[in-house]
Amino acid sequence: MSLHQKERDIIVQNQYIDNFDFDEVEDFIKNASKDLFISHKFKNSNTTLVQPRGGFPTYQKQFELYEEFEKADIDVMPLTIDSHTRLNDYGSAKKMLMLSEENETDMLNGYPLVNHGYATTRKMITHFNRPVSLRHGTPDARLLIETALASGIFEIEGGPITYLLPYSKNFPLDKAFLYWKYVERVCANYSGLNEPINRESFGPLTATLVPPCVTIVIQLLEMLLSLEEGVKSFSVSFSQTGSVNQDAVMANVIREMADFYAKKIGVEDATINLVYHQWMGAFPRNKEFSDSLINTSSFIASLVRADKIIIKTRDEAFGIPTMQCNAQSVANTKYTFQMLKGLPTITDEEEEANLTEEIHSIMEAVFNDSADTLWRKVFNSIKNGIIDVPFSPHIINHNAVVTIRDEHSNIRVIERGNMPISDKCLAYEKSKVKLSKDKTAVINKIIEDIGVMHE
Amino acid sequence: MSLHQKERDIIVQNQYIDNFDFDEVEDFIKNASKDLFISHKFKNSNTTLVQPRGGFPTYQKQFELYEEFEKADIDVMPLTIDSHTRLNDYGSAKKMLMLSEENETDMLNGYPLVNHGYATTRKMITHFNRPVSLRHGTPDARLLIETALASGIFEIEGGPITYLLPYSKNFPLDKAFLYWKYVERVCANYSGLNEPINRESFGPLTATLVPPCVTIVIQLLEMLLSLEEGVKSFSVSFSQTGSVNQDAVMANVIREMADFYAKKIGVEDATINLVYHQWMGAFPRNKEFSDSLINTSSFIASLVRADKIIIKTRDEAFGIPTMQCNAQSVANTKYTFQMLKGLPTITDEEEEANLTEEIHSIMEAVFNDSADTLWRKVFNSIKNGIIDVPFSPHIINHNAVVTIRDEHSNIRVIERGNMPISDKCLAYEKSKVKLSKDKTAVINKIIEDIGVMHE
Amino acid sequence: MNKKVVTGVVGNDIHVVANRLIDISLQARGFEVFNLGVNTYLEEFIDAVVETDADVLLISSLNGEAEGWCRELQFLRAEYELKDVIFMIGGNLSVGEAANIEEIVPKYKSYGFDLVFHQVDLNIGLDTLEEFIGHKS
Amino acid sequence: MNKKVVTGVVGNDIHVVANRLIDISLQARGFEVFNLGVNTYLEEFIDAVVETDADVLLISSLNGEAEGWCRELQFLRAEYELKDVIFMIGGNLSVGEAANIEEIVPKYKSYGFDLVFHQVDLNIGLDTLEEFIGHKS
Ligand code: B12
Ligand code: B12
Repeated sequence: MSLHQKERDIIVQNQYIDNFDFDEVEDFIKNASKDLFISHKFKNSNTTLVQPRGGFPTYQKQFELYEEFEKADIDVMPLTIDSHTRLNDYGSAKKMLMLSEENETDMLNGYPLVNHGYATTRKMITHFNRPVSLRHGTPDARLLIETALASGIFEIEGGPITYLLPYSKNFPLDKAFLYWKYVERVCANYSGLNEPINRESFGPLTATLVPPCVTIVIQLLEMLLSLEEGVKSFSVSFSQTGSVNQDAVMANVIREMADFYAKKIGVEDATINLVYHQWMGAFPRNKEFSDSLINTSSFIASLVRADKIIIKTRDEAFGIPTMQCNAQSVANTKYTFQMLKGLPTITDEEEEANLTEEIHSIMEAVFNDSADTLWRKVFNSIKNGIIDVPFSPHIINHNAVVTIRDEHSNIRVIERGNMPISDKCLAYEKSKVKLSKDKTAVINKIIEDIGVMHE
Repeated sequence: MSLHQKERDIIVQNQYIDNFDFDEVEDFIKNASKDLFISHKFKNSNTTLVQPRGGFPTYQKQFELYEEFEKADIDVMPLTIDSHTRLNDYGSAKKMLMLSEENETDMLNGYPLVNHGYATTRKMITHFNRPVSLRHGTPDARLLIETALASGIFEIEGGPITYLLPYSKNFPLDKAFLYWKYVERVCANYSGLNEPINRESFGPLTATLVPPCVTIVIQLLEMLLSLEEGVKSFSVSFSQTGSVNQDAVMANVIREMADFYAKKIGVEDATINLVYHQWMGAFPRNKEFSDSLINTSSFIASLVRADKIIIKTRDEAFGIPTMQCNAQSVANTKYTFQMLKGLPTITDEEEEANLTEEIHSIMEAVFNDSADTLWRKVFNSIKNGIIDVPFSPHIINHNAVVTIRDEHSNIRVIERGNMPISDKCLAYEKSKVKLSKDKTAVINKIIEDIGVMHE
Repeated sequence: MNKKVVTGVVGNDIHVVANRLIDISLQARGFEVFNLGVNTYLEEFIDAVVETDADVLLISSLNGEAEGWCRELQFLRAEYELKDVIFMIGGNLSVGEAANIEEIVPKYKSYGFDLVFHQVDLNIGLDTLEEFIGHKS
Repeated sequence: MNKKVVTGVVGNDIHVVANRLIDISLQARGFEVFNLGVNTYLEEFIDAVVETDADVLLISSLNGEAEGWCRELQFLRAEYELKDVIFMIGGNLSVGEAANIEEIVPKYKSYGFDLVFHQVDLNIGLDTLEEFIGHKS
């Protein structure tokens, strides 16, 4: 038995799950309906697929949510996991699930997948027969992903960097890399049986003034770590920046760079898709304006020809949306995509060249790190600030990069910290902003920039 | 006394109005606040101005509407006139106004400006101190426009073609040209006193599959007829076509052509602005989707850098909107414009060249007509189908042009009728559509194309 | 023999698009069509029905004016003895958004219409018309 | 002498943006700030207040978890004899959209908070804090 299989056997020996029949799971995946695979759907559609967020504790309520979504003709169903499960605390999840079932109030902020188990969950997934995307934020997602795949969930979001730097204060980053390596391998192993399993990175990160070069570098690195293990279908993503042009520039560059770096490590047979997140930062408190913002995001997703969009709701500033509100958002977005026609192609050579150069500089510095494996090189690069995510709550993050919006709302780097972008590129970025010398003026500008979508 | 002044004196001798003091009016305009002039506002703003539609019978209700609009920080106030006034039937308007005042129900579908008179109306206009745009649809608008200008309404929408071909079945077109000539001259006369009076053409026409070349030719001709009389501030307009790219192409070409033809008749000192109408065709019956459509229109207006947008409401498919619904639309659009940043510039050389060529061909044919004045040339050109507006209800219209949408929803000419566009241009347009040989299939496609924004 | 239909848009209403589609659709369904177009007054409709010996009068109204124009229909119908003609109206039959949407159909029926369609798709209306004709004969 | 404030985000909440702004704003207003950052448990807050002899404890909560974490505050407050410390909380204090928005402030006051701000802008909160301090001294 391989080391990997040994690890698998240990992981699934858990008092909270019944039993795990790997042969049966393999059989299920081999014969599963193609409609469950987003990789298949990507291949056969030429519009932007629509995916909301959503997870409820009980089977019943999750089923009702899916019914609502089905009525709105959703393309990709979400399964959001509760936070106890994310911390591998299946005991609390179990207790809260029982309370939720008894009292008909939600005592969990998501679906406790491990506790429900794959036999049960698979019934729901196959019933609706649409692709499901797993959203969690778990550093050690090994058991969770085994359960998801066995349930018929063939898209797994996250990654060692994107699910850690925005979501955690002190979970050890090196451990996250290893746990995710396991996830990639499981996904890769299953990918030969039927359509490939899709992995998706979480490009929004902290959704707060993250410069395009940082987002894209992290997307590329998570992609490479995944392809290295044999994954054949991968989605890179980013969220609305606040400038239409910067979104277009990012889309063009990320597509080109994904191709370039996949080839660079010798992978030619993987499919890379682009996912666009509707505005992930602070929302306006006026729900009408939130609708406008959401629709504007959809328009941009169409303009940049994203393969999938992940949507928000008009309740974003207030709290977790109701099922109906969520389904309404799906319907609105589908309507917009359907009626929005004759989209022009946008390119901006100067901006694209600058961004490309920044990305190559950072990627080169990562590859030049002296460590032996890619994940260790990336680990070191984060630790020493070669990769630096603004507003990350994680203690390992360097926090030296400073960004600000220019007059067209493009996010610009004004302090590079340890990020190895060239003097020329930095000068280009800085040339776009008229910066006050006064430090409080700069701080006020940053506060304003965070609230850029407020009414 | 000039012939023109004699005509003016006759027009204002009307049993429904008290008296008309031209000296007082001149004085008022000379000293009027610059904020009442949209020509002034255009000069001093660098965003797209927002204007809704709206008119109620009583002074009180119109005032309340303006209060609602003011709260939404509207840029340009509308004054929509009732249909009795449009037909110069001031007697019925008076009766219905009285009934509306007594019963507090609206017995008119707009504001009967002539009956209210300029002394009263001016109070309201100067109170709010924002530019007001007059929307009517009247072939003989001479008294109406005298009253509007005297009230402080310094933007007059309409024109002999654009207010006739979509709005009338059999009003004589030649008379309309003469009545509008009067309007242009009054506007021109007042334009030297303070900021210029703005005239605006109604580009949407029937809002149903009108090809870009027809819209633009008509815009140019109404502009020329106006500039000929001395108007110094003119707005050309068009409405959302259904294809983002076609909108961008139209915006680029109309701007260029307006410049070109103004110069051609020797006018160099007039300011031409561009107005964009949100989708003017059939709306979806789902109000959420209407909101999405409206927001999408706003996005396009920003993309094409329109100087002003005329907006719709979520109630469009149902009936005349409430004040609140209307004001909400203003607020939403203002929010979208404010947060939408970093807009790229869109150009499409091939499409622009084709459209330009079509326009020059038609304009040339109009100019080559043997009549002595421009308005007579235009009259003849409409009569013989050189200019042909699809779905016009007017008996003079030729109705031989057939248009259809291509796969990107661009409106394409497939039958040119008498429209003198070259074989080359027609071939270009037809090359874009895969047309079925079957006649009912074509009809079904046209029906589908009219309902292109339906859910 | 083909059934004859007189159609048009009532009052000062100039919304012509539906009218063009109605013309095409009626013909496609095998009716003989007399289309008076937009901006047609009730008397003109009645004259045309008498003159053509029509089986159906199909009125459209989009701009909300219909109520003002159609109140006298019952009276004209009696006067001209048009008992066997099917009177039909459709489009947008109220000004503004109808507060009491259930009242619209009964109201127009009381004016003398046999078939009333407020914000109903044309094809549904024409299907119903054909059914109605079937029942009558 | 500058007033001392201990601040941070309570529970498993990792929304850090407001926390960074609070840090900057408090300093700009002349407070001495001890920022424990995100993902801080109630006991850690109390420890820090005792250790630094703080005048104010300013807790943020954005992800809706606050209620679960703050019920024991009254108890801790008594145990550590923190009568004179101002306890303040703000952010998004309910899960989902609060059905009974008026009940939120009284509820948190009953847990032992002096100042409670649900979906209220930071600057309004800090203005109120300064006023409150003014009244006390
Ligand atoms: C295009 C349009 C115009 C164009 C018309 C061009 C032309 N000559 O045809 C222009 C811009 C010129 C115009 C002008 C006006 N319009 Co207009 N217009 C519209 C709009 C956007 C679409 C109409 C359309 O063509 N639809 C496509 C066709 C195919 O659909 P349809 O007309 O709805 O018909 C369908 C059904 O109703 C049905 N149907 C129709 N007749 C019948 C009959 C039967 C028996 C059956 C079964 C079914 C049926 O079949 C059709 C297909 O399903 C509508 C709003 C909307 N619906 O989105 C407003 C609308 C009809 N207009 C309106 C108004 C008020 C006006 C104006 C008075 C506005 C103004 N102040 O300037 C003017 C003046 C018109 C006049 N004198 O009548 C109002 C009517 C308000 C009301 N009922 O309360 C509407 C609803 C807009 C609004 N919300 O304010 N308009
Ligand atoms: C950006 C964001 C994220 C980023 C956070 C990055 C980071 N590390 O900071 C990411 C994408 C990682 C994220 C993750 C999650 N998020 Co989040 N997130 C947001 C979002 C969009 C903006 C938050 C923000 O930065 N605002 C800008 C700052 C400046 O404003 P603010 O935080 O609102 O604070 C203001 C006031 O509240 C006030 N304030 C704050 N504290 C205090 C204290 C006092 C005393 C006073 C007076 C005022 C005050 O001052 C600030 C300025 O005015 C909000 C929704 C929104 N508001 O639009 C959701 C939101 C807060 N997130 C939410 C959720 C549920 C989550 C997740 C659990 C989602 C998931 N299932 O993955 C995770 C996990 C997080 C965890 N473990 O806690 C929910 C909370 C739901 C609820 N309360 O019912 C929200 C409301 C979204 C929603 N509608 O579902 N999120």
